[in-house]
Amino acid sequence: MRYIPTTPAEREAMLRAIGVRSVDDLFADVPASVRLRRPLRLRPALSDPEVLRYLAELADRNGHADRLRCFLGAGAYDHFVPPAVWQLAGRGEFLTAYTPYQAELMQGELQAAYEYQTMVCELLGMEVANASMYDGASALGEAAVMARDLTGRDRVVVSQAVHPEYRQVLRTYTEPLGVRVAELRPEDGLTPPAAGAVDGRTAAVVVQHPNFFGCLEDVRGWAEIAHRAGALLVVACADPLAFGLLAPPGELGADIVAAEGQPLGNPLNFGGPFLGIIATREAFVRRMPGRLVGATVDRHGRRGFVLTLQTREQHIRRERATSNICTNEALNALAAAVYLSLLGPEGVRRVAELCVRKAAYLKSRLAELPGFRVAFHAPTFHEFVVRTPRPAAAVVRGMAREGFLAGLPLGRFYRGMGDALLVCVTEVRTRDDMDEFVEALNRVAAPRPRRVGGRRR
Amino acid sequence: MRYIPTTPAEREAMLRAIGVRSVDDLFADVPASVRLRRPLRLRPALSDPEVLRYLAELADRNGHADRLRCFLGAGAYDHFVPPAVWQLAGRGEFLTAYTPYQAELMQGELQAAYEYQTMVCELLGMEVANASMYDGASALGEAAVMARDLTGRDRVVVSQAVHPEYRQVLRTYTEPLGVRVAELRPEDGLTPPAAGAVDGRTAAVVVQHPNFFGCLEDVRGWAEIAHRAGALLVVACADPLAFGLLAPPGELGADIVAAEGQPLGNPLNFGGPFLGIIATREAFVRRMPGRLVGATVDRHGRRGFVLTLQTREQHIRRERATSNICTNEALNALAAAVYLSLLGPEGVRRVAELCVRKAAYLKSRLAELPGFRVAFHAPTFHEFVVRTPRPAAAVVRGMAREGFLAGLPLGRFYRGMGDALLVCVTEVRTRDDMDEFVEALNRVAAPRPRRVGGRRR
Amino acid sequence: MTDFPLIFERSVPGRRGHGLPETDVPDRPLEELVPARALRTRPPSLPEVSELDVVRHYTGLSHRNFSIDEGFYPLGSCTMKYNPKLHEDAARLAGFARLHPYTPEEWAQGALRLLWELGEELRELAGMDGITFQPAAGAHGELVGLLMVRAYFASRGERRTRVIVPDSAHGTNPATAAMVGYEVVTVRSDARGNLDLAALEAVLDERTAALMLTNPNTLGLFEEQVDRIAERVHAAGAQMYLDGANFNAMVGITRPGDQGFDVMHMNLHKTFSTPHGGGGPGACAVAVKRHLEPFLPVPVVVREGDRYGLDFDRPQSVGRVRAFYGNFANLVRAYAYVRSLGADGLRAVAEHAVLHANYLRVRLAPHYEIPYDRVCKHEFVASGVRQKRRDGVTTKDIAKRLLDYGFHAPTVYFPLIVEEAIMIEPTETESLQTLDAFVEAMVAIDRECQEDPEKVRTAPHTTPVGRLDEVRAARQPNLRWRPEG
Amino acid sequence: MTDFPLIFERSVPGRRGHGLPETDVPDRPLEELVPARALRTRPPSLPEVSELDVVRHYTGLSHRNFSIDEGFYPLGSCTMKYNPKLHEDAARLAGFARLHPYTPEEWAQGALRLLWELGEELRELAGMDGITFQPAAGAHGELVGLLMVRAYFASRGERRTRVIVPDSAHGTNPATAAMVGYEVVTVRSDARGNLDLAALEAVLDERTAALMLTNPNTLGLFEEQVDRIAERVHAAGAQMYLDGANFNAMVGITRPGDQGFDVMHMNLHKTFSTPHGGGGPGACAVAVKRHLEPFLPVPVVVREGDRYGLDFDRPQSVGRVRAFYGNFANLVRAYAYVRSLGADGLRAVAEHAVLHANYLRVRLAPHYEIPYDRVCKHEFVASGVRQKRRDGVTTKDIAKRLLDYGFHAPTVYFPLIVEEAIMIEPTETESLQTLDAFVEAMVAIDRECQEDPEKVRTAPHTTPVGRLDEVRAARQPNLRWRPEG
Ligand SMILES: Cc1ncc(COP(=O)(O)O)c(C=O)c1O
Ligand SMILES: Cc1ncc(COP(=O)(O)O)c(C=O)c1O
Repeated sequence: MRYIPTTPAEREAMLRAIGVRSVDDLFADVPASVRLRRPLRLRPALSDPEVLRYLAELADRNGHADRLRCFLGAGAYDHFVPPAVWQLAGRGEFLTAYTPYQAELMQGELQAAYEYQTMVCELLGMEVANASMYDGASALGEAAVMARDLTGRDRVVVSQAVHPEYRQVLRTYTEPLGVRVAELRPEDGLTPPAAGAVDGRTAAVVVQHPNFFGCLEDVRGWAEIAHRAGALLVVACADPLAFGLLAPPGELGADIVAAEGQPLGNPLNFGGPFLGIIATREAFVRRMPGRLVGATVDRHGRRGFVLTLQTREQHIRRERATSNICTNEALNALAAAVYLSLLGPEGVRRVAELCVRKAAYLKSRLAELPGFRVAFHAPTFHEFVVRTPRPAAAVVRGMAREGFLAGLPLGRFYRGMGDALLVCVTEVRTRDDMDEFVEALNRVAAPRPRRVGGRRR
Repeated sequence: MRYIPTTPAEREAMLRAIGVRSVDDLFADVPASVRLRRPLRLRPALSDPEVLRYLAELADRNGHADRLRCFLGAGAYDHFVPPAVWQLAGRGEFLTAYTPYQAELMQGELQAAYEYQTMVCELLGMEVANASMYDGASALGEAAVMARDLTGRDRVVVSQAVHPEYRQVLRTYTEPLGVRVAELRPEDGLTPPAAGAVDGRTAAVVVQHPNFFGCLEDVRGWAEIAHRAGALLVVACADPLAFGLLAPPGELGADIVAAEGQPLGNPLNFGGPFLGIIATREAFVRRMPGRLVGATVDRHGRRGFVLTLQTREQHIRRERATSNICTNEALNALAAAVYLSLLGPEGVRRVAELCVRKAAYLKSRLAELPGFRVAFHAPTFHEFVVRTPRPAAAVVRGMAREGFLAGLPLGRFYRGMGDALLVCVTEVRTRDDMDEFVEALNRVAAPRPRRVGGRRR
Repeated sequence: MTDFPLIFERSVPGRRGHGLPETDVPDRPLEELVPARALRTRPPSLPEVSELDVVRHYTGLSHRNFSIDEGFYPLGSCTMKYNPKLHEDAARLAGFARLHPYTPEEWAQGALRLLWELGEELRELAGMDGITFQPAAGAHGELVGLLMVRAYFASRGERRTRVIVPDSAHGTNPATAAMVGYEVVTVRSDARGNLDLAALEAVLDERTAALMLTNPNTLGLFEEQVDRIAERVHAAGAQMYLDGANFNAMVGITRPGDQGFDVMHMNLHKTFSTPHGGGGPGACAVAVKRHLEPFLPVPVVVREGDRYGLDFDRPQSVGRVRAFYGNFANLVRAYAYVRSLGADGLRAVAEHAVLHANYLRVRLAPHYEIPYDRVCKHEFVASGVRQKRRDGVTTKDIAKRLLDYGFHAPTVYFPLIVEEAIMIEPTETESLQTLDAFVEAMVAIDRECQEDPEKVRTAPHTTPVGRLDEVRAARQPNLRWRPEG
Repeated sequence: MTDFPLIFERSVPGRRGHGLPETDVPDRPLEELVPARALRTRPPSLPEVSELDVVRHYTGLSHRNFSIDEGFYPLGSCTMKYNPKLHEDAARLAGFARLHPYTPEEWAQGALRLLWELGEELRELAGMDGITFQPAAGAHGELVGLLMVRAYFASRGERRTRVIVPDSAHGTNPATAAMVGYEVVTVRSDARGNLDLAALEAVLDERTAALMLTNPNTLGLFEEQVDRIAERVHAAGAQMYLDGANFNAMVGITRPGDQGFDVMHMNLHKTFSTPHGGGGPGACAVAVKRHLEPFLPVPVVVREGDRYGLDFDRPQSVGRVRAFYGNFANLVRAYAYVRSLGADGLRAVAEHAVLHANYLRVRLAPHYEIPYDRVCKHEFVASGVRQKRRDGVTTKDIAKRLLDYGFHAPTVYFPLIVEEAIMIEPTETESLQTLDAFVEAMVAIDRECQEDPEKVRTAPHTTPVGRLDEVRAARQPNLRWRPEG
């Protein structure tokens, strides 16, 4: 049998040692009524080359980012991943290890996590970060629960310029606990700080920065309002590379940051595994969810690392734990650490600056394209919304045939935005890519004579 | 500068420590007349994503074996390479090591080479094998030189059913040493043993088994003839997996085997790196070229491995060395060892049997295809020659458009074989592949009405 | 010996490790693009190192780790089986790894089909009707499962407030119940290691939303009365939730759906062999009976003819527990695994996992206490009480000493109901030779406990660092490096 | 401690490690296909192990190795620089790795274009006109080079029988000359470490086919009179061959073609950073001046417009030294390297390689004899004579002791003209911090030689095995494992 080393002779020897006659005897405790009395109805087993060939065929049917040039972001970003990242993170010693319960044997993973926590703190301007959460959206859900526990309040205010799927997750995590979630409508792509949105029952204000439309929010303004009301400011972020250039949330007054770490060296992977980041103030660390790695010493006084503050966690605290999280995304965090080590301060700034500059170039090109209009006025990072002369979903379909992933049609998430396309430009897009993108858009979506009357705005 | 860690400040510090003012001073010994006084005229440097993108574009222009179904062999074989092979052989510790001159630090590489030598001996039925040569063809060249040195004779007889490129290499290696090479014409795809071909000046008889046409030679017959004349029998082999099923050359009387190890877990790589194998009798070991790894003990009596019998080699013996070889194909040998470990005796037999059975199936299908004719009558391993109704080169071009690498047109190497196609079937080809191959061949090459008269044979 | 340096300690100002491009668009002053006050003023203190520094650092760290690829990992409840290398190549195919989650469906047919087919296979294995792959791990799956239970009762206008959990349950079970707002009621296990049926009956009532059961349970024992338990639970109008962490013991032998479970999660990083990555990522499927299907998270993968799609229009759905669709790369691996094994291979997995565990149990029984010494499933729980009482050596000491013998330790101090618990899960992919070597090590340590207990108490001795001070780590938390000055 | 097992010692009859398919074609008796007498009767004694056994075995062996990825490798003459990870991804692209060498040219345009472009880059770097990539390594390139020299003279009806080689030359130089049927004439080096011009002149005559020169030579010194040497050699009607193993010291600074060389080889696994693989595969280019072009091995890569092809029709060609076109996968790596660095980057390589070597030379000079203590190029040769005479510790002992400090040893006992030679090449990719740590180790060992010489003489102490008995290995050769019985 594939992957089972035991030979028939060994099987017999083991049965003898156990003192039973057959393997069936080992299942005598399974009530007859619940046994499966027929063979499983599964697809036939395949040999190794067949499995690989079939999977390669399936993979080949997908319009991945090496086939379609990717101007799609919206929470999953096509940044350049240096080949060293996964050649190192993918090493068997990391890949096939479990959670480092036996610290002395697992200093590699533990030290890497400690370094990762540091790098995340540095990038976000925060005091502590944990060793990983599932993804940005669930990290936001946990952040809201954390805010509730820290404040003892049960209302959360969230901007609609937060990623729609993150908002959905936020509700899923908080509503069973009796938290009420109120949403704030953005204006011209932004969530202008409004003192009236917050009161003495507000546990947290949640904004995303840069927000889902790519716009830079007034985080400082929200911090003041939230703090004045005794609430916490939770900042969500879908691409922490922004803070290679932008003032980090910690400096803007964020109490908790919930971010998506995929852009830090992790592949698109059709949406997962990604990397949940959660970071906060030191004072809040005992209410944090997830694993934390700390430095300590061994019996000879040498530096070493362990999982720590475990009394927050489910395996100790059970129903009183800060979260139920157990398995997390350690390997993705490791990849992020490798990525950030390779880039360094100059590299993250370079990536962020390239994103801003390139996105600005494309934005200005699209602003000039007949029938297209940049939707919002606020400064943006690497994404922006453009209004299209034909329904955005149709534009996207047409552009795919031209070899582009043109962006995300926002009609799917926002009423009245059927003609809105969220476009992303990262450092891997060249000027040629963008010029060809504009040409293709012009072919695919330019207002056609017969339609002009009805559609122009 | 990419890949140079030295910062400008460090550069200055080093210059100060050396006691010179500038890096230029370090090149004062280069005569002015030979200095390059202009910038290099090279293509502009590219960033990492640009290099990868450009190389991916180039790679994409190639009709590789995942795009065109491969029925092409002729010295390079598309066997299944279990993913574990290169995930292990490609580990940085192996990939970025040098030749194991410091044995105590390099037991990994050395032990693997010792195991590899053993596996090669087992597969070929030989007594000793070295740690690798460049490829099968150059191994054959070295084998012929070795035979000359062992016998003190200066004639080599080689069958024309030996791979034409191997024969070219054989000449290149032997002729400067005054060796005369005579070629034997095959009959019906075989080289029938002929005592008359060999005399008292013959150092070696060289046959390939299975031969270049895929046919099984009478190796035993040749061994008798060669040995009777005091000559050595050198057996070339382009795919040692044949000996998973076939009697190995050692059992058939070979004195030296020169084989191509690419089929043992190594990729096609457009022809290189491949893996040269050379194996011989124990008595001949001191005339072998290349590295040999031997077992020994350390000062505590523990088992360990070292490079040994180095007095054969260029770094000790210089112009009297058995060969000039230094860098070899150690990593490919390691991959072969991993491959053979995964397969085991049952696996190599399985692969060989699948090759034989599948090739036989396709042969019989082609025998029935109008206009086609199997060229030779001898039993074959995984290759055979088929006569095509149109020039084989044209058939191959047409088949590529149908998505197949149809085989090697032999007109390139043999006069009068413009309509001969060397076809290969390995274990990765499915019955569907073959049935579709036959259909496509029928479309591409079937005698067309307007041509039938002139072309049918 | 000096400490292995932190990557920050390798930093040199101005050193670079990347080959990123320069800008190729017209230069505009940055302030035109981003207002000055939104800009960062101080760069993050990330390490400034060369690519070679990074390669050496992480290669070095990898040598200070322990993994399946290096040795035996009998970590109970974690199913540390071999992770086939083929899966890595499969998951890294550009068509999967480079696929954006918002790629239009017609351009993601391969990925969607894979999800559909994997769903079919797992539903058959589970004996269930509906499935989602959204959760990222087992605990996340529990969350999805209980949210569905909650939504189910809400849809029926029932308000149930309690979830019953056995005292042997994994910590994620009660933690999850609490996250969904349930009160947790703990029920004890009986002397045979089964859930105590009478105790269960005593707490089952109309407030009970669900029983969360693990089967085989965390003692490695099959719940012999699972059919009767299901009957009682259903009679009380409650739902049966299976924590499927231990599914490895029963694939192809008995199906949770047939045992009476309404909803279960499968940790694909356990039974289905996706690598653990030093703590994750995992992957998880939650499978349900028909009546719970309307409540599955959005989106659900659907098929029409030979087109595959994502169904978002599910008004009763519990919503989402994460963005996108799940840990897809690991679903590719799980799919490869299921297809490599097929029906016979998967049944053989359960058979051999159980065979190997029982072999170890019997071999270790003379040396270590086995509190519930009956035929186990894929794992069993021994105890260090004998050594503790006799030699003053704790289970923790024994675990640490095992590291010196080249093995990872078993899971210790879990389940909580066994004193000095040593929970051993060998899996089906380990050889008899490895099992025997492990037995020898355990026997040798038992001898050391008697002859040289101090050696065991101060273990490990051969690891890169010695016994670490966990108390200090918790008392004086040092959770990040700080730049000097 | 027990020995690390051989893979054969892990073997268990009947165990399997592969997932190969079953046959899918109609079953026919095997004897119909292959005559019984051609069949194997006894299976080869290959190991019977599981995939997991194999993974553990080779992962374990990898942990008993030493590589650039782990630490400093100052192995003189070997240019152990960093091997960028990007190259690995590039070389493994299916379009390259899965490309059959006999793919019709119109379907191999990408590969051929890469070869063409790499050829253009290297010809410019070398200052040469023609190029081949056929040889698999440096020594193979020497063979090609001398074969071309021989063919050149043959084409002119000249019979020249001797090749001149300096006494400092690498062993492959005389070995190659002998393989091509030449008599080897050795010429000594002068007191400054240059080839002795007078000695050269004394042996140069009409029998001389070529001078094989290494520049910088194996002492790490630039041949200060290379222009005059070339003049004299050419005046004698002979050819100048450059062993380009040390090209790293001069890329972008001075070109062999401009120095007067007619033919050279480049070890792409040195200067152009393709990984050494524990002894290979390497890759090699041989570049020549116009007059030698007709003799290049077949085929030669050619371009017509934007079509690339292989030219086999070269009647004066020396033929072939291997099948197909060269170690293509490494040519992909070398191409990626050249394109990543460009003109400025490559010049910086030479500058920093030389800077680093001189820094080490100056730092070590107080502690170790430096026989030719002048500005060196990318490497320099120190000597252990002082330690040998003073402390009775050999260079070999010092090399072994370095292993305990976490470094690979330099090349020792080469070049042969330096007693107790210690040949140190740091390369441009190592940092100042690493160089300093190496100096510290060398200084510490010098101290140990004086204070505790026995410790050095019995080194290494921390490696997986201690000093190995090489004499026994050679006297009682054990070159393979044998199955028992
Ligand atoms: C019995 C049991 N339940 C639940 C879990 C939680 O699963 P995960 O770690 O995938 O979240 C585990 C894993 O450790 C487990 O063993
Ligand atoms: C100076 C010199 N010449 C020739 C060679 C031989 O090159 P290769 O090992 O690539 O055959 C070497 C490599 O060790 C060398 O250092």
